[in-house]
Amino acid sequence: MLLATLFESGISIKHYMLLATVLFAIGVFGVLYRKNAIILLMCIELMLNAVNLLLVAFSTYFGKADGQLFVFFIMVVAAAEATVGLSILVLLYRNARTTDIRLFNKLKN
Amino acid sequence: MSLDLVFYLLGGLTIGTALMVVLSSHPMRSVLYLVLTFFLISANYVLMNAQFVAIVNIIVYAGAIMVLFLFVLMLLNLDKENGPKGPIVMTISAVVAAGSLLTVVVAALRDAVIAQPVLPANAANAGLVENLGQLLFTKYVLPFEVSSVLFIAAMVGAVLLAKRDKQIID
Amino acid sequence: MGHLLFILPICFALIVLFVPKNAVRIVGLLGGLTTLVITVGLICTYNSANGMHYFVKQDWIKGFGMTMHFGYDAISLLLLLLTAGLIPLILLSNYKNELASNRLFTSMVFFMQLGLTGVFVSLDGLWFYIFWEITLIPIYLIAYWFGAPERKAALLKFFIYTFVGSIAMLAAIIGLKSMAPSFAYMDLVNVALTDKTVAFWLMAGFFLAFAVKIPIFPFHTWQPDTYAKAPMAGTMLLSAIMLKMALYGIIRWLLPLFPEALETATYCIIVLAVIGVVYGAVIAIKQNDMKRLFAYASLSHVGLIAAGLFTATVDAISAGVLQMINHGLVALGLFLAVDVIERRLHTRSLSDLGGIAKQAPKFAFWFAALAFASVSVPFTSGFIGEFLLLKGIYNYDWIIGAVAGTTLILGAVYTFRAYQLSMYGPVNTAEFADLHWSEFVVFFIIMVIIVVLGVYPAAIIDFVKPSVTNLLELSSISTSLAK
Amino acid sequence: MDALIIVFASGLISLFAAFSKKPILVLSSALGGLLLGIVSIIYQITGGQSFVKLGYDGLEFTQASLYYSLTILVFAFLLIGIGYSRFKESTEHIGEYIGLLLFSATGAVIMTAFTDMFMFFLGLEILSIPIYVMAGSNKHNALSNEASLKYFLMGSFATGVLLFGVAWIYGATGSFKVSEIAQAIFQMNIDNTMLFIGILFILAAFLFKVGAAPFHFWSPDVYDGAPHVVTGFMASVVKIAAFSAFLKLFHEAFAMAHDFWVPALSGLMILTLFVGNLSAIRQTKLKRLLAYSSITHVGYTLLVLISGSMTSVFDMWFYMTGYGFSVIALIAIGISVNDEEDKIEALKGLGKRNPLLAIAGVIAVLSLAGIPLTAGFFGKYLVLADAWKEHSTLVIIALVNSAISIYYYLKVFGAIVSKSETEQAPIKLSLLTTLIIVITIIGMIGLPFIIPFL
Repeated sequence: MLLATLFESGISIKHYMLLATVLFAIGVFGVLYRKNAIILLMCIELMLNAVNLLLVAFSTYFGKADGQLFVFFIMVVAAAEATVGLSILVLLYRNARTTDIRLFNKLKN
Repeated sequence: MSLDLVFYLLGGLTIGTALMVVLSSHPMRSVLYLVLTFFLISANYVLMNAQFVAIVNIIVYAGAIMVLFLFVLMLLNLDKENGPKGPIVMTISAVVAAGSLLTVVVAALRDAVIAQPVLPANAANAGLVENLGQLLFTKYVLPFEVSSVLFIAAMVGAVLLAKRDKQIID
Repeated sequence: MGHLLFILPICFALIVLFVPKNAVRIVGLLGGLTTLVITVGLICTYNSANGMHYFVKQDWIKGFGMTMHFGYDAISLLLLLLTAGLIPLILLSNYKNELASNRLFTSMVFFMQLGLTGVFVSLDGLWFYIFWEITLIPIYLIAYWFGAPERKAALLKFFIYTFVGSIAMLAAIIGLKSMAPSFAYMDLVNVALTDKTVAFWLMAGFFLAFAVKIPIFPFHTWQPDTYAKAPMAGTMLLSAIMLKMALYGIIRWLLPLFPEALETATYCIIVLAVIGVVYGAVIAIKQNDMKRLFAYASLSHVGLIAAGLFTATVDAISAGVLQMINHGLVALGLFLAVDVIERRLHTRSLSDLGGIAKQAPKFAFWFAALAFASVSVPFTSGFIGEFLLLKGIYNYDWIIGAVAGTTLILGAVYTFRAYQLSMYGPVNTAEFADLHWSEFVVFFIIMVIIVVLGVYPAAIIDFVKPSVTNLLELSSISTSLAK
Repeated sequence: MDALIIVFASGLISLFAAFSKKPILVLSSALGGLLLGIVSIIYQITGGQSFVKLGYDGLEFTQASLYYSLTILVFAFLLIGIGYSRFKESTEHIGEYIGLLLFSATGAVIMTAFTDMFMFFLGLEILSIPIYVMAGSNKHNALSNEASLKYFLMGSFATGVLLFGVAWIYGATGSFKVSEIAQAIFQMNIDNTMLFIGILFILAAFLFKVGAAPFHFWSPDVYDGAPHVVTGFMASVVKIAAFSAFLKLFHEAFAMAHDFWVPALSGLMILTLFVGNLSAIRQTKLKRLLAYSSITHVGYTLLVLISGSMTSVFDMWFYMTGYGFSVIALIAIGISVNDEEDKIEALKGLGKRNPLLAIAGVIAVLSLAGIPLTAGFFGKYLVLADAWKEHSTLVIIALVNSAISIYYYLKVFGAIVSKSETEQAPIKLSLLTTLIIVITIIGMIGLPFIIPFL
């Protein structure tokens, strides 16, 4: 149990909150910045991981396991979302030969 | 304090790789950086004594989900694509949006008061497999079962979308 | 028996949709007359001593304060009679038209009757609003389906104007209800409006809805276009009955509910109404289109009634009720006269007409009679009504009264100008068949009633006076509550 | 809980029934399952006990959630029935289509009954993921694919934002349970910034999911591109489920932080109303108009969240149920008219082609516009009347907007009642569609009259 005392050392929960927020912001930035749908999907995964990190940090801090259980369900959902998202992309690619979201704007007019 | 150092090292690396996911122009590199990010996040979990989550994170995320991504990338031959060349306005607005999100949250966190934990006796064991398994199959068994609905829906959906119809082959 | 007022129109509106085409006319007339008989029956059994007579009085949705309160007093009864009487006349006046044998048209007229009846018997704020809104749909559809070719813009304007007005009223009703236990009429009347600004805005909400529909001067711009573009039956419904809804609303709701707030606003409102009286009359003089001319004339006449009602005296309000009935009859007759001309000559512009009197003497006689009724010569019902209204306004403020008095002269000018240009002068039109029996019957009935009421106006005035007195007592109760 | 299991099971059965290559079998198993579910819910509403007892307290079927579930199942029933004529055309996938819609309905039912974030989150995803797929179910249509991608990206982004919010709430209160969160907020210092961050993120995700401004931009495209039935599903079932869930979160969990989120939501409500209305005015396509009008209706419904009176659960239910019936009626008309470009103009002459459709259309439009005696009017009345005491300015703004909206509803109304220039073939309706349209008409007219019996 060498590391269980993490929060009693100089590192506080706030450090992890900060780290998770930065990761989340990077994910959001990626969603807004990138135009390739696959990378967008990856950025969303990054956001979910930031959430996981935050939850695990709180869970350890409170000494309650339900935060970590929630993380499992987030993983479940992330896997399901990834499956569906990728199959949507495959479908799109088959019809349009691209995954660049800028080219999907026929509905706008 | 060595623990501090470990944290700062891991944290810095995580942020760095995450940034590379977003910034690298090559989709394949993005995927690999993302895998690396997941490994580093898992290391953070270990640091927080959440070993089981750490392992699952590697298996599910780095192992399964990212392989799926790689697979699709290779399947669609997308690894040639260059980075984003959107208008500069878009880039700036993306930076501003994400930056302001970060600033707002961080500013708010500066004087956040966190509820003091009421640590039960076995707090240190919270993240162990035994403890988690116990909870998952007793208290949280219904969400566990309900997530099967989610999976079957996702499976059916993926089959529906990705399956080639007969008409196209003809 | 009161329930039949709702049941009959619904039944006939539905029955008419399924009868064979050549029976539609008869079934329509039959339906109108049955309701008329019921209404007359209600009037005969009405006893003014009992005040408000509720025929439905029960809670509907308790938690939300919605009640089912329907009832009538003498004022409601007279307007019900007007509705029930004019609906068969409107159907009859279109008897010769193809319109009368149209199932949808007849059905819509009955839906219209349902809505109007509902407005006149609702003693619950929300139901009043509901029926008020419902009347919009059939009149819109009648004008949309059977109106002049370029009707859409005018109709849109009409719908949006009136809808905005009624939305304001809905806001006011909701606002008023938030201070009362339920929507029931007596509960709303008993609300103590201590805050003057709130009272003013609630009053303004109601007023806007009524002002658009009457219409009072600055809110009238939808009216001439809509009247001109609607089919004749639609115009008749609009001017003869529908705008009475708003006048009735003033008597039943605005005066008893907001006496305090009205004290400050009455002067402005009366001035606006009288501006409408003069403005409508002056514009009418210059019109070439007969339908527009009578539309403006209607604006002028109704403005006078509205001004009179706002003086809130027993005499003026009783005279207002009399004048409402008179205006309904006269407007119906005049628009029918225009329609008679338009059906035969396919024009209604005064510059194209002339000499009809020589070709159709019977028509010329009845039209002249109506013209006299319209300018309120003695022994027509308009005479005593307008006289009492003007007297009421004069007592309120003699300058306004004097200005409003010019309507008598101006009214004569535009009415006889229209009559002269169309009936006399050189014959410059093709053949003009004289009146069809159905048209004759309509003119005859209208004139008989007008003359009877002109000779014996007390029949109406004595009938409504107790109810009007009751109403004004309510108004003073809520004034004292506010203090 | 019975209904939940029944609906999920009937989804599975429909999937397997498709192997028989008999579409009617799939349909009857789906509709049969839904009917059974409806019956079991009615049984519970009238005082019956659930046959399945739950050991887990994360899911609790209160009277309110039973009502919401009832509406959801009825709407799913109607939509699957209407969509059958379309699904039938590709027998290969009919099992998947109907199965996915039933799974989605399962998620919606979970959303009405959760009491902790686990079930809330899972329900939300079970609701959304099949709809992402269904939006693209018109596989060879580029627009449908595009709608699917847009909906998916927006939806999963919103999920990320939502989870971030949930994590902060967990951090601030130490719990995932609605009641414990409320308890913790009640006890804590009111200026807890972590809590505020959490609420803010959840609010943003919520606005994304229901399509309120300024996060509405995806909804017109998605509504437009998705097949009719899926559009109907998004506008009715998904919205009801989302609103019932967020109503619970904001009125139970975050009720004590009321002062924080009400001003934000009020501003957004005004924005939503104006954006929805002013954009709707220019639309010429039925589904796009429906999308913008749904944005406007979201605006009115936000007022329920803001006002937070004793009856808001009921108001919301009533409003969304009335709204859903009108949307389903219009969707049924869109499918029956079957216009290539989905133009509003194509509704001309509907009275001649099929009087029943025309009547349903007229009533639906009137109900959406909030003209009296339709469910739409009473719904709007309930919402506005409850908000009047504390937020009379917002009520007046809402009323101004309903006056603006009359303009474009009148356009649809005018199209339905006018004659078409060209002669068009009459529309033949199948027995099932006729039945469904009659049910929607009864729903739109009759809903207010059942209130006294509730």
